[in-house]
Amino acid sequence: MTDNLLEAAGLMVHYPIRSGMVVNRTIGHVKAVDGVDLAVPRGSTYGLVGESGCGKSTLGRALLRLEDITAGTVTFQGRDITKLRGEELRKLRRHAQMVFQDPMASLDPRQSVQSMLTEPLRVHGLAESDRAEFGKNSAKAHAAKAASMLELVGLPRSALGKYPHEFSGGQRQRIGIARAMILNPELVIADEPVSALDVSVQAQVLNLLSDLQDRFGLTYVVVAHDLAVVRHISDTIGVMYLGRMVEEAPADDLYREPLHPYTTSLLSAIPVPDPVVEDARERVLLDGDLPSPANPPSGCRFHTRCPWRRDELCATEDPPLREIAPGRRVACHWAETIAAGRIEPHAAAVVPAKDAEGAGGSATAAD
Amino acid sequence: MTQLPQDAAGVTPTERPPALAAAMAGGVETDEGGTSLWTAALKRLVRNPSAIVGAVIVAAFLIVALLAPVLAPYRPSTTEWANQVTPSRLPAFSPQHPLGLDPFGSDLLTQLIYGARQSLIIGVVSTVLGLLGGALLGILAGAFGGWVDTLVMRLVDILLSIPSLLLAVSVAAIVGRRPESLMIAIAAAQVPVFARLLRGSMLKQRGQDYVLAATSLGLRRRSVVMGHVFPNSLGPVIVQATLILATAIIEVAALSYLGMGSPDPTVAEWGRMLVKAQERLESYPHLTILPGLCIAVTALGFTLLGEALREALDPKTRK
Amino acid sequence: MTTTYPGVDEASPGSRTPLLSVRDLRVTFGRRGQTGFRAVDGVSFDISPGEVIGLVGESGSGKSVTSMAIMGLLPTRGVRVEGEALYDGRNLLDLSQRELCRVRGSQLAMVFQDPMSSLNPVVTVGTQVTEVLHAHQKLSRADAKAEAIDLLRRCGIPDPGRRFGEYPHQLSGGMRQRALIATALACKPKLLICDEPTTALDVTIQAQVLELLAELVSSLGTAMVMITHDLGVVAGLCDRVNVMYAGRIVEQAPRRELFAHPRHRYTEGLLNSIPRLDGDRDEPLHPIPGTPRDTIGWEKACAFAPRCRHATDECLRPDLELRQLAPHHDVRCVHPAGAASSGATGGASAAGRSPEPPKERS
Amino acid sequence: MLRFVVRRLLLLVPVLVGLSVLLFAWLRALPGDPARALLGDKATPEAIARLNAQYGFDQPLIVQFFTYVGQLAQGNFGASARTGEPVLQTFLDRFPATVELALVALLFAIVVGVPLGYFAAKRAGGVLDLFAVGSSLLGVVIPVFVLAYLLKIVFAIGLPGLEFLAILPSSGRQDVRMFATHITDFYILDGLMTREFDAAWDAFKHLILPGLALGSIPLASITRMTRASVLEVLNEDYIRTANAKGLSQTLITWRHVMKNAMLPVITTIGLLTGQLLSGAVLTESVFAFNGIGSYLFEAISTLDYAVLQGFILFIAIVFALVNLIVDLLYGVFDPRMRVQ
Repeated sequence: MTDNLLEAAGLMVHYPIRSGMVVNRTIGHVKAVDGVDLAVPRGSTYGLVGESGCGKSTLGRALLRLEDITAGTVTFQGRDITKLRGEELRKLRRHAQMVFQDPMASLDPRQSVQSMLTEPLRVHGLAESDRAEFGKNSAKAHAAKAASMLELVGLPRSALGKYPHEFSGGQRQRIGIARAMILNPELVIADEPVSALDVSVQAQVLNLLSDLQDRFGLTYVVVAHDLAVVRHISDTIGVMYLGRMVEEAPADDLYREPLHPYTTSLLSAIPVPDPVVEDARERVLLDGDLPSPANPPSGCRFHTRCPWRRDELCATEDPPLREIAPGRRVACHWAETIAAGRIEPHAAAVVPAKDAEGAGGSATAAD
Repeated sequence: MTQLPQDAAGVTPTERPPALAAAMAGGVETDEGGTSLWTAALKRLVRNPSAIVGAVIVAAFLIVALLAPVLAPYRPSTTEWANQVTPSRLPAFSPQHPLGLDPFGSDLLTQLIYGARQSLIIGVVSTVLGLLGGALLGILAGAFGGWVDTLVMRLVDILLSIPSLLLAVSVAAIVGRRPESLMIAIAAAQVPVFARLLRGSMLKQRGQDYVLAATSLGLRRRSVVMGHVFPNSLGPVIVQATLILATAIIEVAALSYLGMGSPDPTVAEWGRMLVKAQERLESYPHLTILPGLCIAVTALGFTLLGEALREALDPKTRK
Repeated sequence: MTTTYPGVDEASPGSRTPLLSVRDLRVTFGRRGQTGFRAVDGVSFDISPGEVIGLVGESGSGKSVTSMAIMGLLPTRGVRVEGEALYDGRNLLDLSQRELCRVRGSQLAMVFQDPMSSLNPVVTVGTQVTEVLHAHQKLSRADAKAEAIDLLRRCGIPDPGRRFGEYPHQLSGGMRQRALIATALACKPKLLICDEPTTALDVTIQAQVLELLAELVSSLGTAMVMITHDLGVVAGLCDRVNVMYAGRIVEQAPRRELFAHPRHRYTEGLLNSIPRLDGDRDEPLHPIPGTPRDTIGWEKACAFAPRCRHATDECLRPDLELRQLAPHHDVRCVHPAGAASSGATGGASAAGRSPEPPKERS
Repeated sequence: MLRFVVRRLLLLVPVLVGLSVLLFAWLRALPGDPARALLGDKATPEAIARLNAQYGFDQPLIVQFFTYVGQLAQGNFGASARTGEPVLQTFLDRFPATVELALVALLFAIVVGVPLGYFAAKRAGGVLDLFAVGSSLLGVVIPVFVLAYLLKIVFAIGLPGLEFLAILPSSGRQDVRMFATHITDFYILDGLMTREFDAAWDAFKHLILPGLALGSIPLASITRMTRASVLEVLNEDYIRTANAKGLSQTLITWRHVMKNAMLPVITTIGLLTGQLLSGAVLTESVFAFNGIGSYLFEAISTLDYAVLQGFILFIAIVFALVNLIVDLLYGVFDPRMRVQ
């Protein structure tokens, strides 16, 4: 807890639902993010996972003040940035940047790569650390920095004169990354950085992100729905469900021992590209669909779909996110009891393994 | 600066065998390029036959309009041959007057050529005025938002519910019968159209990720709007402006028909010529047909060009 | 270092008469007079009754176009389809529109990727199920309704009686995909083609839908072609897997064989480039360089050569053939993985990781 | 449903308030003093004084405005400078004629435009498409009064040598020798209701030429909108689904293509109201057709501003009501838009 670059406490983002033909009235709120605490140590990667509608992207944008914050605080570099406005907020952008999901949509289609990369420099100037190499702020220095940044993300210098539509998805994402990194920020929030890319290209971008992190000592918050991707790149993972953080754990522990029933179901739903594993594992299937974030269920938000649901507490008490082991936080009344194996999931939710005896068992055991 | 490991760089695998590299040179992406979206749209445009037809008509129209003093055999609106015209009789075509005379005793060919000039002036001026007015309202609404937006857009809605011809008539009534009143009237009728279009287009762009990206880069709001939102919203406006040039030419004719045109009956203006000739339609149909044809062909040219532009600029047709 | 699995569940594909036999399928897009773009370039495969096969590839590999060509769903203008798709002794590609209508929906059915846009928004869910029943079976209105409600129930839609009269926008994404599956299976087709059926869905919903599909096809004895970019989906579901690249099948193998011994460099590369949930986090990813766009035409060389770490000048062979490297395991590659000639395989073979099933509590 | 209608009607209130502000500003902006502008040049001093008193044009502006709005609210849209008749009464008397004409024009446009647009889209790029797009452009680029004149010359008056084509009446709503009974002032409907079928037929014949001329405006829009919309729907995933189900082409066309493709066309028809009414001004004058269009035409030519002012107000209300009906219709066709 000593050196957290970014912290959030009780963060809420509610969108008003408006209705009415003559006068718009607010008739309710979509509670996209509804009370989230998190801390991101300097130089680490924090992964946010969850399914669509869980509020992970909204949270990512709210951390950068790109969403209006309803309640709670965001602290960046030890400073409360929740209330920053105007110039001060703009200056903050030098230090905290964003990489977007859809590289086509997030690049202005009428802007050349050169103009795209130098635009942040024109606004904020070269970073202090770059002055030595590129000299004083000038169009020439900016262009030189842009070219070197482009090289760093693995694109040829000739790309400077081109336009977004002339690149493939992976190349566009590299441009998006170059744009985010050109100011030498400390924090980069990446919202689904690879989900729009082809499978064979995803790894290139993931490796690029890791390499840049090592090189510049960056701090990342990576938002993604693909738990395998998040697990690969993150040190700590937060699992979100309906605007809440339901579990937070070091990346290795989360897969080895998920504590929240939702995490368990999520893990078991993700297909693994290995028939042996696939055939040998037992699945937990969730009931039905995600409830509406405008009208979340009472008590534990997950209780309507939870295979471990109990009659006591679940529907009535809202479980707090509590630390039950070092570095492991979970929002479930029964986490310890479930971990100890004293509560079983409802039978209907469990799909037995194809190879009950584990045909591949001998093979896997050999490793 | 050193390069990252080749995995991350990705594009070029380390060492490629020579023959393979040579084979790839043709098939794999080359370094040419740098075509902006405008250039790409232009390329699509020249491949569209109806765009070519439209462009040729528009170009011919522009040439005739701009070079009218050179092309026309006589000066416009001269009634020096009025003595040859009687209420029941117009002189036939002659070498001096290849298309004959109009009912006021002017040379018809000259009048038609100068009519192009008149149409161009009215069309361009009214479109530019309408565009400026609409852009002002649209940006006002888009920039301030809130109740200003509501107020402006409600006003625009009301104006849109009045047919443009009537709007033009109402404005012309205020301006009075002056030579420029037609332009002002037609421009005024286009203001709400442009305002609605530009605001809608800007609103759509404002929701795009790249605008969020620009904000997240720390750009000032003004730079975000003027540097990103506005240029990207222009496509539909350009299309509309082209189409409105066609509408303006037709609307001038309609306003002339309603008696709203210039007070001078001999002025070389297609709509007016058409209307004035209608009483002689049965005996001298060419007096109606020729200016009618000029209007229709010019309007067709701008419409074809506008529709082709719409297709070329449509993001859906981009690959 | 590698492990072999006994081929118990891998019935040899040639042992039965295939239900559908695709031979040298080619699809070319382009206007007359221009050199067209060949999206599918000589694809051949067989499906036996009741078998589940996978068609795996990235965007642009031609996997979707293959399925659309078989179903006769490609537009007639600007597209040329050649080759054969033999079903029940007839070439599906030669059928008239009328004959095609009789086969589609009753013998062959299809489930599409996007359940949001694949259902007609202005027609009730019920009608969209019953219309396929009416088209292929003589059923009274009441019988069709009863049958449709039963179908919806079997596809896991709660309260099917009410859902029958509702419109697609009133259903969630998962429910819509279930409704689409219900329409596809309404006439108990012999073959179901699923084109990325779960890509638009969340993982937990994807798991539900995949489970449903697996259950339905095995109970109905329907054969299934699963088209996907997700190797994970294929791993748990398919008997045999075809990997496609740039319009051709580059590797064909039974599922366990394929994942245990990927022979084509592309397959191997794919497996090494995706982070695995159960993998070692410190193991770096080994991406395939370049993008699917960087390709040479098959008529000149191996289309994957520009991105392949093992490419040599020998790869410049026109129209490389599929070679059988092991029983039922065909590969279109000059330097297949696992062969003696290529020692340096970039370090990470499939066995480099330790597959470890998630901890089960029971 | 009822709540929706009431809400939409309530929404008309701010529109009318805004419009009356605009109209008031317009009246004040007219050259000369407003009483003279409204009454025309030949007005007597007494008449001007009377109008000044009625509208309070000698009072402060804000009082004037409220007096004006008060007059409008009482249904007093003013009186024609030419005839002295109350504007609203004249509109109401003549409105059925224009509605009848507009409906015939619209019917023609829909019956011709929708199939034309559909087949153009089905064979996009083909000869039929070229024809459809071309002819729809003609409706845009030929001024409607020119087309009206051409039709009148050919089919009513007769060109030399082509007299046999001139088989339709050239003007009016009905032959004056008909002595038909009029109940609703929709002449065709009247004829059918009173079983005077010859009267109905005659009224219809009078509607053909103006209907064709006026119909050219919506025909262009409807053809193009149908074409664009069908093209878009044909590319939708659900059409592919329908094909994959093995449904017949007829079923796909009607249930899947047209049901969706007609939605934007319905909206277009609502928005065409304004264009139809201003087209009616031009068409009715050519055919001496006794509707509000020809009334307005006379008013414009004689600078009868009271009529113009009343007409604008009237049209705005009609426009709003037509679009309300269109929106309700939309709910019938599109379940997503249905009001709960």
